[in-house]
Amino acid sequence: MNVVATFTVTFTQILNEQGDLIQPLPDFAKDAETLIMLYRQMHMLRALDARAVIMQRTGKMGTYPSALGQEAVSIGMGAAMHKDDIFVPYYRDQGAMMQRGVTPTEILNYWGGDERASNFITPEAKEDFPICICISTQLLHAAGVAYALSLRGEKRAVVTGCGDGGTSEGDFYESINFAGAQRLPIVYVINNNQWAISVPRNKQTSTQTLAQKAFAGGFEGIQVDGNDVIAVRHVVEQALEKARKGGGPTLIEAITYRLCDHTTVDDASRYVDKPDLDKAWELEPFKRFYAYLEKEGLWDAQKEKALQEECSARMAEAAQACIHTAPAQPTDIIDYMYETLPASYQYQRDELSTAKLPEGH
Amino acid sequence: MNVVATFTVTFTQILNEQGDLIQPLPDFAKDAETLIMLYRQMHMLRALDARAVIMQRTGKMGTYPSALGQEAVSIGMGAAMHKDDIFVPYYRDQGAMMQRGVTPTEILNYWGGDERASNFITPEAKEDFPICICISTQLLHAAGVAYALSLRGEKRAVVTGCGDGGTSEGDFYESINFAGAQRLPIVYVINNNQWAISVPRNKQTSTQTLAQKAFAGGFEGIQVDGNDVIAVRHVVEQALEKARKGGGPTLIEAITYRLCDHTTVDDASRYVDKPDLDKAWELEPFKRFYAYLEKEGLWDAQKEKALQEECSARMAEAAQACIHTAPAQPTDIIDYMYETLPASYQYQRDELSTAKLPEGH
Amino acid sequence: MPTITLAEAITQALAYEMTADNNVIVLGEDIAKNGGVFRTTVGLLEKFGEKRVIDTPLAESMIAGISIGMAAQGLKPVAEFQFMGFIYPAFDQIISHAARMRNRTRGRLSCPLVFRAPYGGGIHAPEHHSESTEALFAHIPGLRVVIPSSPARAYGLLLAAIRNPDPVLFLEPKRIYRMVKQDVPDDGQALPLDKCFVLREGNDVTLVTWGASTRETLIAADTLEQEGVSVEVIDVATIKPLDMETILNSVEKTRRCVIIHEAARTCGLGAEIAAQLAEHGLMSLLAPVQRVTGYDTVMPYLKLEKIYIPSVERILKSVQSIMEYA
Amino acid sequence: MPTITLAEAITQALAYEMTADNNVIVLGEDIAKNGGVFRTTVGLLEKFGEKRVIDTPLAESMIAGISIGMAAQGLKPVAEFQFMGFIYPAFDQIISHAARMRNRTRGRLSCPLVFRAPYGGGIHAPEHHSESTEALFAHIPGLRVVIPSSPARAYGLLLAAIRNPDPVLFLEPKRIYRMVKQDVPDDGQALPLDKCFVLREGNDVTLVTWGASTRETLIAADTLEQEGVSVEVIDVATIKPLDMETILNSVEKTRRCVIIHEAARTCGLGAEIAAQLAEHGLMSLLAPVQRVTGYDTVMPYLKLEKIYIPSVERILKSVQSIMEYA
Ligand SMILES: Cc1ncc(C[n+]2csc(CCOP(=O)(O)OP(=O)(O)O)c2C)c(N)n1
Ligand SMILES: Cc1ncc(C[n+]2csc(CCOP(=O)(O)OP(=O)(O)O)c2C)c(N)n1
Ligand SMILES: [Mg+2]
Ligand SMILES: [Mg+2]
Repeated sequence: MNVVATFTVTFTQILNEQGDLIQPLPDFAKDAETLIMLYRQMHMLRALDARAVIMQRTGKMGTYPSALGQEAVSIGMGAAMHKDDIFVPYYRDQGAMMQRGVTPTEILNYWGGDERASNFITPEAKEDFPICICISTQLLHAAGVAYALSLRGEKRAVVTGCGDGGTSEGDFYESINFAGAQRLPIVYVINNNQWAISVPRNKQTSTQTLAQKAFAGGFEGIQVDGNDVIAVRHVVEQALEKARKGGGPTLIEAITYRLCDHTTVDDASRYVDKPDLDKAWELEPFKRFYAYLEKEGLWDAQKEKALQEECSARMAEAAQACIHTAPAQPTDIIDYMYETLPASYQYQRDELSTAKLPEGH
Repeated sequence: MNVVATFTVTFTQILNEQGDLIQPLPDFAKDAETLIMLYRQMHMLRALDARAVIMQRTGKMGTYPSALGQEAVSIGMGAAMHKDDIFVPYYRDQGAMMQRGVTPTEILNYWGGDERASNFITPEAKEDFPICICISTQLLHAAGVAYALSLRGEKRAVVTGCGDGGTSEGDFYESINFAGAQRLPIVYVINNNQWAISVPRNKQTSTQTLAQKAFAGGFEGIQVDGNDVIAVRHVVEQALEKARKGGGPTLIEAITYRLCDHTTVDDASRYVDKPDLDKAWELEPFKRFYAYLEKEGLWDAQKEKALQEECSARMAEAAQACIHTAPAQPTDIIDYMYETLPASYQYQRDELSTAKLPEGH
Repeated sequence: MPTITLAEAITQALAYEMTADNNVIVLGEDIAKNGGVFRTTVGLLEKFGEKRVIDTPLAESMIAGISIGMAAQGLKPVAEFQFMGFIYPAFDQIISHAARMRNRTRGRLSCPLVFRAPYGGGIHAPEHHSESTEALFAHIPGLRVVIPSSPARAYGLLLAAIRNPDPVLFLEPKRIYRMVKQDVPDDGQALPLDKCFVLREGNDVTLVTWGASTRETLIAADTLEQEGVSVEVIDVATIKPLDMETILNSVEKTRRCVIIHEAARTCGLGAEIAAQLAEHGLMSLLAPVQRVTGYDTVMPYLKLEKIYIPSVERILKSVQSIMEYA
Repeated sequence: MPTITLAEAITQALAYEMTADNNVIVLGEDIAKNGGVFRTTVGLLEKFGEKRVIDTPLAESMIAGISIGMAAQGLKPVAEFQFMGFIYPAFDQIISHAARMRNRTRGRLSCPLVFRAPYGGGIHAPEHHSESTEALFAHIPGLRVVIPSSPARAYGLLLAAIRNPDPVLFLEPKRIYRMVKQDVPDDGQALPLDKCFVLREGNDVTLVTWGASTRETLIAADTLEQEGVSVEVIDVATIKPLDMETILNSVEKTRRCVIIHEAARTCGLGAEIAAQLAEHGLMSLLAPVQRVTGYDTVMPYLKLEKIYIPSVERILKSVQSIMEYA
């Protein structure tokens, strides 16, 4: 019995929960503006989510999945990307989507039930994928995109991701296996927020880490503190560098906690224990970052208040824009099924063109 | 960056390619009769395959997947099982199926295109699954069976398997992940014969081993020399013991080589390099076992000849029985779709009951 | 006795049968601790324990595949897919294995299991949460496909489905999960799995439907009755196997038929019903067989979903147009 | 010019379009080095290299899923499923994503791709190698489903499929892969994707079919002609979208129709055609619309497969029975 192969999983944290540096800062984090921009984006995300939840409670929005507590994952990941990289998100990635140029109004319109919101108006996001509802199916699309980039010899990479629950799907595995086999320029970021709706991480899989699942795809899997935006951005940036240089895929498990209900139609108090939740609040990503910025003399309560107000105002505006978006046409529901509507469906379009918009419009 | 988890893959070989012991013998292998029985079963399998190929060439058989070169995997695995364990085979597991009591005639009838052959006549095999054509789908059935055993608190285990190619399917992963999560009594045996039809193992996945895929399911994955029947039986036996005791699943990668065409409708010379094939023949499982048995004074050329003749005769008999199996009834094709045929399909059964059997019967 | 909703009738049937038969187990995503995202499995974990009420990992092919293994071992799994839109990863396991195991083994192994899924649109949910692709499964030999449209039928049909020795796809019209309440005695009485239900008798036209569309169909029937058109309404309920006898008998009487379903029109189940009318009922038909259906497009997101779902107005228009034939 | 088989016409079309358009790539299991288990991709690896001719890992959902990503990037993947029986693990990717990406993004991203699969029975292959479940896909909005039945149509329709800006499922009737040879000029001429082909004109009855069943249908038509029945034969070819106009026009003339397909009867495509006849052609029909189809059971293993596949005899019997109506 010989040992023929050995694998290890590492964990990276830069800023601990007290806001102390426990690792040297990566270069980008030596720049005050960059740090503040990250913090700002985290606040924008929190404000967007808060606004969306209010809208939903008042009947102006469909089901909405907040990223409360997981802002450092989305924002660190989005910040690490180059403009010309391609993003293939999952449904809780609105933070990174905004960084990519998707507008808050589009995000609200999407969850408000308007397909037009995935026809992103920002040219920068035009190759990015829309929100994907079917868990982990997008990971295969991402691998296909990465294949196209590599076929054309472009120095670009793909970022994609899913939740802890998403790692149980066959498509997750088929994607990492293909990406490994073809050494594709792709980075998988797993938002391990400990819950898949009501199912806790440890019922999802008995693996010690989610990162080690990468070993089944034949490449590196690492853990990062998902409440530490500096660490997240750092490891994603490194993985992207590697990917663009032909070093193949990386899987990053970002460890965080879902501080909210799964979506606005969920009630997490049914299954999350209060003490666990309280503990998780102590680790959440804003507090430590604020503490660090404050220690560095970059931030204070007044700036915090101003930023919160700004974000809140920005999202109130977005909400207004969403509410006042002109209604779509009934014929829209058939006009985009095919590039050219087959003649045999024309009578259906004719019928739709006389349909009345439902009340509420 | 801390290391938080470490994993290793081991490789087990007991009898090397010269037929020398390089590890102490496991207990079962100290018994001469047991060894000879294993050797005999390997010969039966080789003879069955040879007969099936002849039948196919002469138009008396459908497509057939021979296990040439991989006899030690099937036979070692089958021998390790207890009678009341449950076997959920893949399509190249006819060796173990025979050990479980499925008759050679049934196997020939199955590949000859007769569903009745999966209604095993041997009571011992009555809980075993039939041959599964859809790659790796059976691995989920096996996990479900294991769940049932564990729910009822039975001290039984399940053996299932697939090929190297089969490890690329989502179902493979979903099965190991569930088995790991529930700590099920199940052993996965991967017949790594280096080819999935024409696709070589290294195009299937970039992992260093297939065994390490178990780490994505949260349990042990090991390699074994799949040309060493003693080693295969030994590691499967150990894994089954562990499983029956509640120790959870094990994945065993048995490394061997497909010395034949994928099936009788394939032509491996299109894609297998002759030198590689020649090299593989030197490692195949009979030669070393013969050498060992001979050194131990348990075997000689005369016994070999007699055994070969016996096996060949046995399979010729099975072929005759197959050819003379009474034809099935046309109504059989609808009578087993439901326990009770719904009234609305009765007219179809009536039509079938007047159908003429196709020529050749 | 308090009246219950369709959703509660599901829970009641599950609890009844789990008590009566130890082999019945339920499994799926979020069905144990959380009681299901539609609360249809609420209370089962507490009553029957986590070995029989299983929160599975998030993997639909797995849910179907392990159910097959369990069923072959004599358990009777009732597996939930969280929404019909997430059943497709399990499609292979359902149609290639669950539906075939009995035939493949000539009766040696079988799959006495139920796959449940909330189905249909109209609840303002995101994409993929509003699927009505029952026709896909109605094409598959070896399956049964059952769709209740009232609390009482949900209870009786689910009991029948669990007791059935073969695989049953049980689709629950989620739009009417809580729309109506009914007295549903918890008496363990199953309903037949091979019969349509005539919800209302009439002489001038037969409206054939199932699932949530029974609601709009019955409303349309009321309106038509006021206009002097006597309407027969049939709830197909078990769409595979299909009880055409009831439908043909009705159309022989009314000589006109409109089929209403929410699914996309092309190759929907309405086609099969109309085809059988063209084959076996041609001579009784006075008027073209019409279908009032979803469009050949995907269910739109919530802002436009009402445009997609067959409305009372569309049903009325269709009936009015064929009443012109006499 | 040497005549070629249907299988060779596939290869010829692939090679033509890969030469003409660098964005076309082919992928699948065993399609590169081995040239495909049916040899339909033979020679492409040598001509176009392993970046454009990809032997993928053994995973069908992956094959479909990566094709979607590639297509969204402007490539035109032509992905092969080794047999139609192995397409189901990819069902979710095909129907939930390939078919919807354009609609979901209101035209921003699209999926110009082709999914190819050999389909149908009758080649003495094992279980799952004989599927005819085209109707499942014909129900799915956003897809096109195309089935050639001659070398020339295989060539022209495959070119059209690859050039089509939306996803096309291209099903190749493997039973007739090598049955007929034809002159097929390699001229890059595509055929229309929205038209039935009238294979033979006649006045007394319309036989509607597609795929390998065109063979038995044409033989039956010959026999009938000798018996004095004038038969029109239509090869539907593109089954989604469905060119009912050609079929309705034909039935208006012949006033009788039999639909022939190998798939299981219930909810097969024959149902949709018959339903549209019941809706739009009712007044021209002299006789019930009949369907000669596979039974509502799975394709038997090879010993009994001939019993399942619609035979010339069954077609004749059906036509003879409806000729009695006048
Ligand atoms: C294929 C599929 N199955 C089920 C669902 C329903 N569903 C939506 S979110 C969710 C849980 C996902 O958990 P996780 O992957 O951990 O992501 P998180 O929501 O926690 O970010 C489930 C089961 C779905 N959307 N898609
Ligand atoms: C789901 C599915 N996809 C494709 C096939 C066609 N097929 C049959 S065997 C095979 C290769 C399998 O290779 P491997 O798993 O290594 O097993 P081996 O045949 O080498 O024992 C393929 C692609 C299939 N049977 N099932
Ligand atoms: Mg989660
Ligand atoms: Mg292999």
